[in-house]
Amino acid sequence: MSDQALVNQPPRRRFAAIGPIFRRIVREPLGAFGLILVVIVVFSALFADVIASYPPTKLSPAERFAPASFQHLLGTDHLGRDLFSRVLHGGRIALAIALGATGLSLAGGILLGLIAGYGPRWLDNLLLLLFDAIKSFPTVMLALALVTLTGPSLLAVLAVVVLVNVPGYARIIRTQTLVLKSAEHVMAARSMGAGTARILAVHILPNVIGPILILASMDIPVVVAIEAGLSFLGLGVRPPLPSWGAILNDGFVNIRDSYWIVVAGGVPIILTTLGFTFLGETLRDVFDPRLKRRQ
Amino acid sequence: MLQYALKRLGLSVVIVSVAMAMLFAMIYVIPGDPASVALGPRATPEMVQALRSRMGLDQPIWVQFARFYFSALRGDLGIEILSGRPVLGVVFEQLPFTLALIAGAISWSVLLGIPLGCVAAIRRGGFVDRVIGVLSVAVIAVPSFVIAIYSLLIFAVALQWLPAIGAGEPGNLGSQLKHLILPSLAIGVGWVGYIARMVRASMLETLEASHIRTARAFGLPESRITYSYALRIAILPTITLLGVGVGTMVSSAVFAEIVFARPGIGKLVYEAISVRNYPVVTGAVLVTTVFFVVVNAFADIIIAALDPRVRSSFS
Amino acid sequence: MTILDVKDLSVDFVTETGTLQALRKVNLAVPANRIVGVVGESGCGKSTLINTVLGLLAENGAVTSGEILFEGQSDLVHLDANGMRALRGQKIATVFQDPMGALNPVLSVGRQMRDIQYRSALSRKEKDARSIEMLRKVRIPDPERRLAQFPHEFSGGMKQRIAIAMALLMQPSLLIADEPTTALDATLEVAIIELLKDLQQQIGCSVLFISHHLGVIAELCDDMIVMYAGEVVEHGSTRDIFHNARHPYTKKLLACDPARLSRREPQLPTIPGTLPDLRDRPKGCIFQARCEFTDEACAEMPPDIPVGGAHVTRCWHAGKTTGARA
Amino acid sequence: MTTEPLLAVSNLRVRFRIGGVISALAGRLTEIEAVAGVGFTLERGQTLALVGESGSGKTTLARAVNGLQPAASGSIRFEGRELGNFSNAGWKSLRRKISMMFQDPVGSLSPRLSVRSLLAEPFAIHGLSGRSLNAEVERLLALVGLPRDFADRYPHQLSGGQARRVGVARAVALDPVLIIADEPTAGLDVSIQGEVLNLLNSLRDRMGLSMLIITHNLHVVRQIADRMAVMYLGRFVEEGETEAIFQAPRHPYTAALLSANPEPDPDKVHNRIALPADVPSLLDRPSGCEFHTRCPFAQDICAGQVPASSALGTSRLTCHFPLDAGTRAVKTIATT
Repeated sequence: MSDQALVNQPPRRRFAAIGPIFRRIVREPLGAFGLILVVIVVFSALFADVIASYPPTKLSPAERFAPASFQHLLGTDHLGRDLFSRVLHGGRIALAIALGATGLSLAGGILLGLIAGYGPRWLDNLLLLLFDAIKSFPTVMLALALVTLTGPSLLAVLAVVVLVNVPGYARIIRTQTLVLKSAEHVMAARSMGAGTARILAVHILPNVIGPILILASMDIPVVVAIEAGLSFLGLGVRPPLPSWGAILNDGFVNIRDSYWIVVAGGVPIILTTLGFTFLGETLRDVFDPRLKRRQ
Repeated sequence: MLQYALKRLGLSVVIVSVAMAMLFAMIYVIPGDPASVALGPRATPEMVQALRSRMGLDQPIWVQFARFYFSALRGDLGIEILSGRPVLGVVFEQLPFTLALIAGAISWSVLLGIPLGCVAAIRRGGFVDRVIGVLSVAVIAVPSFVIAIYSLLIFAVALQWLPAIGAGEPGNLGSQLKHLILPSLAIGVGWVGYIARMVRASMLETLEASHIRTARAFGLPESRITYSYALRIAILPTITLLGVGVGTMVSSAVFAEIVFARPGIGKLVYEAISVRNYPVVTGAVLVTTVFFVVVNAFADIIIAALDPRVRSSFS
Repeated sequence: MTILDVKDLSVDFVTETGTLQALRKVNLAVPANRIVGVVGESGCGKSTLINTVLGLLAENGAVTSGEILFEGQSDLVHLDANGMRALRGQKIATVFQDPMGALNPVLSVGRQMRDIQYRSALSRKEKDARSIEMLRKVRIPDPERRLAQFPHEFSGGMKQRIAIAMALLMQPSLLIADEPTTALDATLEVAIIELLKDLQQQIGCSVLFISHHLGVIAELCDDMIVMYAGEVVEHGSTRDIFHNARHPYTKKLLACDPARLSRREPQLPTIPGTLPDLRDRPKGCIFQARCEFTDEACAEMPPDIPVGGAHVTRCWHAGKTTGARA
Repeated sequence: MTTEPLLAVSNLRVRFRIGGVISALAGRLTEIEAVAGVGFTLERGQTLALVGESGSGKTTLARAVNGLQPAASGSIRFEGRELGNFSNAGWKSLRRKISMMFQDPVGSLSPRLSVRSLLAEPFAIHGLSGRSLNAEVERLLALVGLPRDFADRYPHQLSGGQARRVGVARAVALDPVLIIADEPTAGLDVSIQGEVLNLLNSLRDRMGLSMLIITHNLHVVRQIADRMAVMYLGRFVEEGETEAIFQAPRHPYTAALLSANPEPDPDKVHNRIALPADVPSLLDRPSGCEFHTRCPFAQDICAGQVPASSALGTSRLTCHFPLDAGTRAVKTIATT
């Protein structure tokens, strides 16, 4: 049956143009919803300076704890800073960290995964042991330990996120590489005399990179959550800088009388993580439905 | 089977050792040594030097590591800087609170997640499946500390249905359980989603297997196929997932303990940081790491015991 | 009596690229106590045929016409799920191709054989005794002990024997065997064939045996059916078809089998051309694009033309093709 | 050069490690011998078929000849040179001369590469991109009878037969002297099998290739191979000219394999040599003649003494009691 269906198919490129993929994402209600949220978040982060009417760190002691109003769309915090503008600027930091950390962990994960999967057995075992060891630290505990030494900083957050994410990607790449290493098309390339670099670049990497990119896109909300969480604990962004986690912390301290601060800090986190997750899920279903099982 | 269990536990010992080496390397590599961190910026060089030699920091690195490693094996994680009590005792005092929290979270996720996943798999493609699907994704996406803060705001501050802070009166089980509801739900709700999705996916995969087709071809009732032929296989990945999940739950517990002002390891470490009580931080990290590694080993061993394929390959 | 009578059966699949006509006006009959072989190359619709008979069509598939009569009465196409389930395993049993995956990996063989007898009032002990007797019949050594074992503890050939034992456990009147020997080595293959032949005579059931291996069909089957692109192009007794094939496709297929050649040939026969696209089925004869007899008549779909006895072929030129070897 | 055969393999052994450190400490067998002392020669222009049931070691043997699987001991000489002595550069040039085709027609093509890139790859690997690659691709497609526009297809858009043709085209791209083909017709319908065999036969004649064919399909062997070797548990039990073996198999295992082939003739009376029991495990090789546990003609000596390899006519075989020439499948034994 399926064989037959393939036989008479006209030649078609595996990755069609962006257009049809976009249409398929939008056709799914969740995908469309996710896409809209992501566009809003990215847009407001990019143009934070233009949209916001106040600088995010400007103090105005006269307006402390002001509820939402036309002057201050989301109200003000305990120092009288405009929460709307802090939220917009906080989005910049959240996205920058998310993209940067995900990109770095991807690069590291792919490299180590290929080495572990295609390299000698002892190196594979050693790397696996390292991955397992890193994975055995609870993320936040590791972050707490690191920050105790370095003091709170964005760099520390970045380092923790990359450190805990690399093993996950590397393991997936390694498993796939191991499977492909003995696959017939790779054996065929070896039998033709292809070198290691060629085999990795032409015959293995293109076949493992798709799924990992989709998985990474689904990790963006996780990184947003880690950054916000660490900033909430006061371990990430340093005080004057706006961060959603820091806003949440400001609000948490005053939760009994100024509820709008936690709302201002938390809602963007929820919208961002939901948006990226819904979009990522839809992307995965469109590109590679088999991946669903690996979750 | 026994051989597998021993092998798996042996591996755990190796993993913990490597993790300890990494922790040690981190302390060693990062500028700013523990002694000056502990004493704070106002310490004089003489004070730092004194503490350094008391902590053994003037020894060669491998001597330091060997000392660190072997004293940890004996259960000696050092002395708490402020009170002078052994770190292990301080950590173990807080551990039960965190364990209760995690146990609560696991209960939520298993009791809600497995049935929801089954229902979604059986009604696949239907309205119920879609609703469960969207809700699962949503609760997975939203970070647990945001859920913690908002549930505190809604149920404890605004509605005042449940207590906001603390772990309940000692000795009063009812009060303790009441105090456990919100924080454990905040940690566990995401895992309800994870488990539901995992059970659904692995149910669907198992239902497609050719032995299920055989069972259908023999006219077995659909209920028997679902619950005794498919679920038995589909449930196995859940155990692995929960094993791995315990690590994330420990992280979430840090937030839950701070938000709900509950005693526990997370709160202990968080407070230790502000006074630079470094031995407590390392001790707590080690204890939670060991806990996580052991839980994972047991998850694997349980799976091996439940799956005859694995069971007999090691007998 | 005819155990299975398929009349005018058509099945469509709805796919993303259009409706795929998997079976077109399929007619076939399995008489009592006979072994009927179904032969055809990949994409001919063998699997769809079995799944339709068993009521296990995929969700995107549907019967668009025809009926499937079982033991002369129940129309399997319109039977509800419960009625179908009452037949499966009891009256109609199946052995599938893949012996590795056909058994549940986490349940013991004994448990699975006991479960099949769930409708019987026998005690657990009696059920096990029947299982043991059946395992002995399929020549599993030491069946009492092996009942407690799990599928992975058996070799591939043994698993296929167990699958056969399970299928025959309830003394079905029809056994459907879907390429049961394809995954096995040649020496195991002949052993399974001989076993099937033996058991069929002992139990007295009918067998619908699907295979792409002409030799296996010739050795095992009384009657045979040749399928091409979702149609039964020829059916008759095995002897009729092997000695006097009338459909051009059958002739070509038989000629292609290297097993017929007793010496090395410089040029092996082939069937030029490809299968038609089943989403855009040609009007008229399904084989016209690859056939040397094609003329205007072939633009219309041929009926099933009797060519002597029970031998029937779906070809306008059945008269011309006689004797001529492709 | 003239006296040296193209390929000479002697006493080749390939071992696989199984189990880990713990089983080694427990004193359990940690190695299996998948190829256990095989020797043969292949002349230029000749085709040798390796035949055997699954697990007989035929694929491992083929991979060892091509250096994809390291040999534990023994010698492989290609064009008179010992493979073990080859430098890296030597290996690379060797891979131009020996090309290999793998079992799965579609799976042995890299899924993300177009047919054009697949066919151009051998040239790229061996630094021959100076030639007009497009012209080469078109030449190769024409050679295996595929239309030009197939160059832009991807493997998943090919049928099994078409993918196999692409595999053949790639295998002959650099004018090799030896082609190793692992189950070249497996999974293909009979009408397609014929096409592939015709293609291989005609290319062999035109290009003067030698071929080493691995298959379990005896009919394929008869249509393509000059000589055949029957493998059992990693050893040759019988080797000789294909037609001679088909006419009169001398080893009982060969005879059993040949008789286990159902023929497309409903009136054929089969005198089968049925083989009781399963193939023994490589972990637990039988004593003496390793076939004695399943051999219908086994006698006491077979279990106790390893038969020597002996020459009979054009064949070599290892058996204490070879079947008489001319009498094929003399005895019929009930399976029970």
